[in-house]
Amino acid sequence: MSQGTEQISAPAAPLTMAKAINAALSDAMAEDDKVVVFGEDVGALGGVFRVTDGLAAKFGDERCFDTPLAEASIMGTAIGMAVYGFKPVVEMQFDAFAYPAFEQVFSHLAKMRNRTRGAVPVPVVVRIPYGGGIGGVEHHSDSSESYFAHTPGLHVVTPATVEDSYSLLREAIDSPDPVIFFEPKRLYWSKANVALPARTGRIGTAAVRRQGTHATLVCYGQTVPVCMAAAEQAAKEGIELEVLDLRSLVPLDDEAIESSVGRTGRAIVVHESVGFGGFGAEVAARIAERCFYRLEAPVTRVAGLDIPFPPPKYEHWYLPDADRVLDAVDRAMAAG
Amino acid sequence: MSQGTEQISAPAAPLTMAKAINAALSDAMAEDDKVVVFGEDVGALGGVFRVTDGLAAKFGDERCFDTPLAEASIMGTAIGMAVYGFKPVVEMQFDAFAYPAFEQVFSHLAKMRNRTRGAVPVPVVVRIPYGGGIGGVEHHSDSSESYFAHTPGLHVVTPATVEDSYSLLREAIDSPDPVIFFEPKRLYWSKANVALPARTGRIGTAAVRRQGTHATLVCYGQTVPVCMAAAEQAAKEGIELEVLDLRSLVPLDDEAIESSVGRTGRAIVVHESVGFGGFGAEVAARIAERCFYRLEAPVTRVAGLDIPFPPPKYEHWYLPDADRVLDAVDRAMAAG
Amino acid sequence: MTLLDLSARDREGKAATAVRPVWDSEPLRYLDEHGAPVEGGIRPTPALLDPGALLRGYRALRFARAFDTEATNLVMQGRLAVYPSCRGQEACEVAAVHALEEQDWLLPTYRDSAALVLRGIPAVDALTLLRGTWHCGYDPKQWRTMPQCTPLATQGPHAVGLGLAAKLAGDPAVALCFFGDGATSEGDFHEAANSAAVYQAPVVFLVQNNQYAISVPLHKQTHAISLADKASGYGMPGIRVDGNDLIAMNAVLAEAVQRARTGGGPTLIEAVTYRVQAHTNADDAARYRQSAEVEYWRRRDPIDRLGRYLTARGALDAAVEAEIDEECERYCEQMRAQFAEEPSYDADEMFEHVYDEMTPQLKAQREMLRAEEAAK
Amino acid sequence: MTLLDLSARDREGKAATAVRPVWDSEPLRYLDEHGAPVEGGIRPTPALLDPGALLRGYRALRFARAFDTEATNLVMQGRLAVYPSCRGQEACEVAAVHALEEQDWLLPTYRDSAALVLRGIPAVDALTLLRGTWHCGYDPKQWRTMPQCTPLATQGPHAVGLGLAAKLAGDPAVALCFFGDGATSEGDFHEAANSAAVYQAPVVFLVQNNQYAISVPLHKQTHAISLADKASGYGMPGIRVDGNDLIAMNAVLAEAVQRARTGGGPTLIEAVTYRVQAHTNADDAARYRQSAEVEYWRRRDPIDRLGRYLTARGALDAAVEAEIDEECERYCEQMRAQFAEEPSYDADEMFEHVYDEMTPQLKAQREMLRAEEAAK
Ligand SMILES: Cc1ncc(C[n+]2csc(CCOP(=O)(O)OP(=O)(O)O)c2C)c(N)n1
Ligand SMILES: Cc1ncc(C[n+]2csc(CCOP(=O)(O)OP(=O)(O)O)c2C)c(N)n1
Ligand SMILES: [Mg+2]
Ligand SMILES: [Mg+2]
Repeated sequence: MSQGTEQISAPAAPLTMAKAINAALSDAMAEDDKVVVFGEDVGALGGVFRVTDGLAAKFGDERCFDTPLAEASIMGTAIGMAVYGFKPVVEMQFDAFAYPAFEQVFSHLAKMRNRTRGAVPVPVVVRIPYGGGIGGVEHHSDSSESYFAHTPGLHVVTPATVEDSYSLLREAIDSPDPVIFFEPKRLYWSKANVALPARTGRIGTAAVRRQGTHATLVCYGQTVPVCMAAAEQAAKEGIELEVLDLRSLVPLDDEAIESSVGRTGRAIVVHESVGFGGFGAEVAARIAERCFYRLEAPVTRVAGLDIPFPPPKYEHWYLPDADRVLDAVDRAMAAG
Repeated sequence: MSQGTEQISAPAAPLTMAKAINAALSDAMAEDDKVVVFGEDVGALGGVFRVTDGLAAKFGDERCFDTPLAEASIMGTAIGMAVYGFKPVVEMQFDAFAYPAFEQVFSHLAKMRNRTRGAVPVPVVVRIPYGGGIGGVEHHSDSSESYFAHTPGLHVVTPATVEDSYSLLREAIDSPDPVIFFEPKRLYWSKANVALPARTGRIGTAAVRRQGTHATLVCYGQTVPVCMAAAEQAAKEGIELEVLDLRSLVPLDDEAIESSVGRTGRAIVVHESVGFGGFGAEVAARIAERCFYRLEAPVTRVAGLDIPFPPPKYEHWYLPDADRVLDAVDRAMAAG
Repeated sequence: MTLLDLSARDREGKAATAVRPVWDSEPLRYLDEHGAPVEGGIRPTPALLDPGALLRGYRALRFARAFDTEATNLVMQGRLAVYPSCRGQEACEVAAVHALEEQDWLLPTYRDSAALVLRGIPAVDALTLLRGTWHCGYDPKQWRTMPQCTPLATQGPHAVGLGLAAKLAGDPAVALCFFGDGATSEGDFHEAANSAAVYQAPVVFLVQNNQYAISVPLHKQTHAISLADKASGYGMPGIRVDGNDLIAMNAVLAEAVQRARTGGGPTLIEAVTYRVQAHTNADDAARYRQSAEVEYWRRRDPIDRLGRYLTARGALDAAVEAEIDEECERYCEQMRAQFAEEPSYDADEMFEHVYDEMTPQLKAQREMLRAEEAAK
Repeated sequence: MTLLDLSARDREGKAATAVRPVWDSEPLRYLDEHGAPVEGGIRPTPALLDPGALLRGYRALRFARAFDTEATNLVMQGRLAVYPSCRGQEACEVAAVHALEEQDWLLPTYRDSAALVLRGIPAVDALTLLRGTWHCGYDPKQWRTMPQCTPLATQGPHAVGLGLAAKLAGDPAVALCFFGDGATSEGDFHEAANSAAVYQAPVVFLVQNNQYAISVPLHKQTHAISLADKASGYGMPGIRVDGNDLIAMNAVLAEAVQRARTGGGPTLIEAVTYRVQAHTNADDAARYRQSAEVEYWRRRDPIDRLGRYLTARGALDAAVEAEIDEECERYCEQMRAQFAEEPSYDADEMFEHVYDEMTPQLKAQREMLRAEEAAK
């Protein structure tokens, strides 16, 4: 299942993450004509990040189309279409612009299967470009995964590598359950040499990106390259960090986490969204409970600050970087 | 600050929580004519739980009024009125019916002060009856506090006692910041002998409801009486549990938690909302990190199941009860 | 069909849909409050006035009333957790169900339990939500009927999705979506109506304007005189009809469904009716309305009205009434019997439908619960 | 004011507001595309045609264009993070600001930076959001101008709240809220408009229909011919006006503001205009529209149009133009100078405005950051 220690940005890379996601959509649409893509500006424009580029031209505007500007309606329309037998893949243009669709997600998308005793699954994929680091003005850099992960009935997935972005999206489209697919927008232009169609393992499985013995960095999405950089730096000082990319927040790969932290005895959970009440709290609490007797240091979290995402000129202070991760590693190494 | 070990339901009790909240609204409106109350059915009907009973009659329908059925608009109207200088107290009829207002909460209510460098505080109080245990059909028993607690800029408060329901609401209305005020609807009819106006301490302070030495039960809202019952039962077996009522989720009273768990060495976090990614994860993660060297057992959580809130006939299985808490206590006592 | 004065226009390539504004008109009707054809009323096609069809409609009205009354009894006996009655609104329930074919989708709210049983769903399954034994007790795909929707107006976008799906699939299926008057104030109503019009999706938006949203009267919900006025903003026909006049309801719905089915896009219908009971059994309507108002509307009862019309035409007599009485009584007896027994509940089921495949975390929680039960 | 043909009606005690449907009419205008009074156009009051006032309007248009052009330069030079241009829409910006008095509130979107500077806000403060130096750079209370709103239509309910507050306080203040055409599809637009009408709040909803929402053209946003048609559903006047005709814009806004101020409730105005530039500098409009379309609209430029009108009337000549040129150039030079310097940023500030009083947790995080900075 694991992808081993694939380089996150291979030097002479022909494929960006944005292109890999585009290929995943295109391949899924070609294979199954029930797959439809819609959202704001996904048609002629190809999306503000060009992720849906060319799909309308290739598959026609009944398979890939622009919607009116109404996120709740986009989400609800997807639900209705899924009930009818389609597999809608909808785009929320930016993280914060999924908020108007929350009622549809919480009250219907997440619950429809359960409400109907399994009679009505709603295999909708919701693509959400998320996170900061691109100099976006307010509302363009939120990380909202914690809201979704706390809502039973949803799968929550986020790739960190080009290969995973293709594979996890294909898995998401194949899934009979609704999947919230978080696209780390800062990594849209990261590149790798990837042979498509790639499949890197099921939703619900984490991947060790780098093996290590002293401590485990648990991360996902945008913080995976950050942790890789931190691990590389630490290695120079003789500290071998294991980097565990969760890939899937729900379901969570407890086994992979436990197995890694059980070995290293130290864990630092790293994510970009607000730390307080964030997804990292769940991971940290689980580790602290499940690995209690094997921990040599407190589980610490390196996360976004507990503030609204700051303006572009301030975001470098907000975003967890390798230095901040290494500070936490230092504290963990000093302990126990 | 602490309320000591006040009984949660005094036997010959003249005042219900619903009435205490009503009194808090009425007193605040009488003291400050900028306080206005609005929402769905809060006028002539007095709210579906009668919490706003009599306010329209007493203060006129410019101070307490029914709105059109539109939660985003209710929230946004409150924001606009607060900017103008009013102190709106709005009611979301049930937990799940606050979801349509999430964009207004996340993108504006929580952020307005920060966006404007402090120039525009928005002292809005959002009252949300929450939680299960009243036999409500779907969408009427959600606990959504974790979504709000993860959103910087909001205070999140929930009373567990009649006295606190009055006092915390007065504090919330006095606050220059937006406060999400969660009303444990199962406790609306709990009673206590309370002399009003009561003030039980600032937002941000927890209260020890029962002193104990063997383990700390950290709880809030609807699980406080559950933990009190568990503690009473445990006491019969010689186990003295400390019951810490958080009262305020944001800001969180780290000191009170640390001081209690530091003493007892064991912590069980108890809440009703979905456990996974829930607020208890934050509390548990903090305890595990901050009290690492003083813990004699893993911090465990007793929370709602990771499922959509079940139908009335099933909810007794979902809701954390004293037995489930005591099972966790047993595990904690067995450890270490 | 030339039932309605739809002034066709085509400008800038738009489909011709918008109609004259309706806010200055009385609701469309065929029968006056005494059950006589009203002067200047609509002129339904002969098929819509066929006595056999109308008698079928009358039976359905009576059946709906009997069901609603029995459900009200059941809630008082503690057999249901809560019950929102549709008493007085039966013509809307019946007309909606009768307007649909099997392949069409119905999107009911919590108040439309009568529509569920009219569509054929067994009462125990239809009332599962309100009984509290599960969220939805029937298979929505089998009945082409979505689960009853509680979060107001959120079913609107689902109707758009179902309609759009049918359109894309080339199926002649239509989605008919119920709303209350209060729900029209919600953003989801607007987004759904607007999107449906843009997609020209085969959707019928049927607003039962029963004058109240719990305690809030219509004039606090809209400043317009008619809810159907919203239609022109979406570029779709908007019809205001007497919701207590089954003949008018049938006519208006037949046209709207036909238009949707044949590619003519969505229609917004405001059915003017009245919620005779309190919001639910838990509500106390005396707090916010006068009994004189209720009396006014009781005189406009949809069943009496059609009954008098059919009696005057010789299509209904005491013998038929007695037959219907008996049918209804048999059905209600059966309901009582079915609800007398408490079904058994399986805690495991709570975990089974959250995902297609149970997560390891849910399996662990199921085990915890099993252990707890075993320890009891 | 008898500018518009408002057919007053009063039925069932409702305030008289609804007007004739506008979808079958051309937008209201005074000037044709060549700057000559159009036949059958509106008949503004003499005050609205006062040459002095119009010259002031012309100056403001020129100033708005200069500001917009300079901001566009600044973004190309990397001085702004992003800039959504209002080129071609200046008449809307100017008319809106000129219609308001000091106590009135303006609710701008990200596209309305020109309105901010027209209201008097210094350019550096107005462009703070787009420069990325803070979210909002001016004091909204000082300027009675809310922060520019990005989540579409969410400012609508704020306008309702401000208007309702003014009404309850007995103040004669009005809230004027900008929207784009795309934003009218959002639920918040609907909820705001409907609530404002119910409350009869003093709000003016001004939709700049610039034909696009990023790449999505109007016909994918609505199936109605006019966005103003939505007004009748809310029971408020709906006006469709030529948004590139300052005289018509002034007239329509003066009336709507006056109605709001005197207790007549809200108005919905659709200003038909065009977004001449791409959505922002980051957008590539060639992907979704033809240059011929842009050319068509350039010929309807709001500045040229009023300029020709004033020139023909002798109120504008080369000397005045030169004077305006110079004024604009001075302003832009000042802007360039102000933006040449990078301000300094204080990381501490991120923590200072989250709450009135910093929480212990935020204090700890501020300390962490200070320590990190110190270690660098
Ligand atoms: C989003 C949302 N907000 C609030 C409620 C609570 N609620 C349930 S029914 C109701 C009134 C609905 O009125 P209307 O739409 O007229 O339908 P009716 O009950 O009259 O059939 C309210 C406010 C809800 N169910 N959903
Ligand atoms: C709720 C929300 N959804 C999506 C977006 C992303 N977005 C920003 S501008 C825009 C187009 C808006 O079009 P319109 O309302 O016509 O205004 P214009 O930009 O033309 O002035 C979109 C989709 C957003 N800002 N907010
Ligand atoms: Mg109603
Ligand atoms: Mg636009």
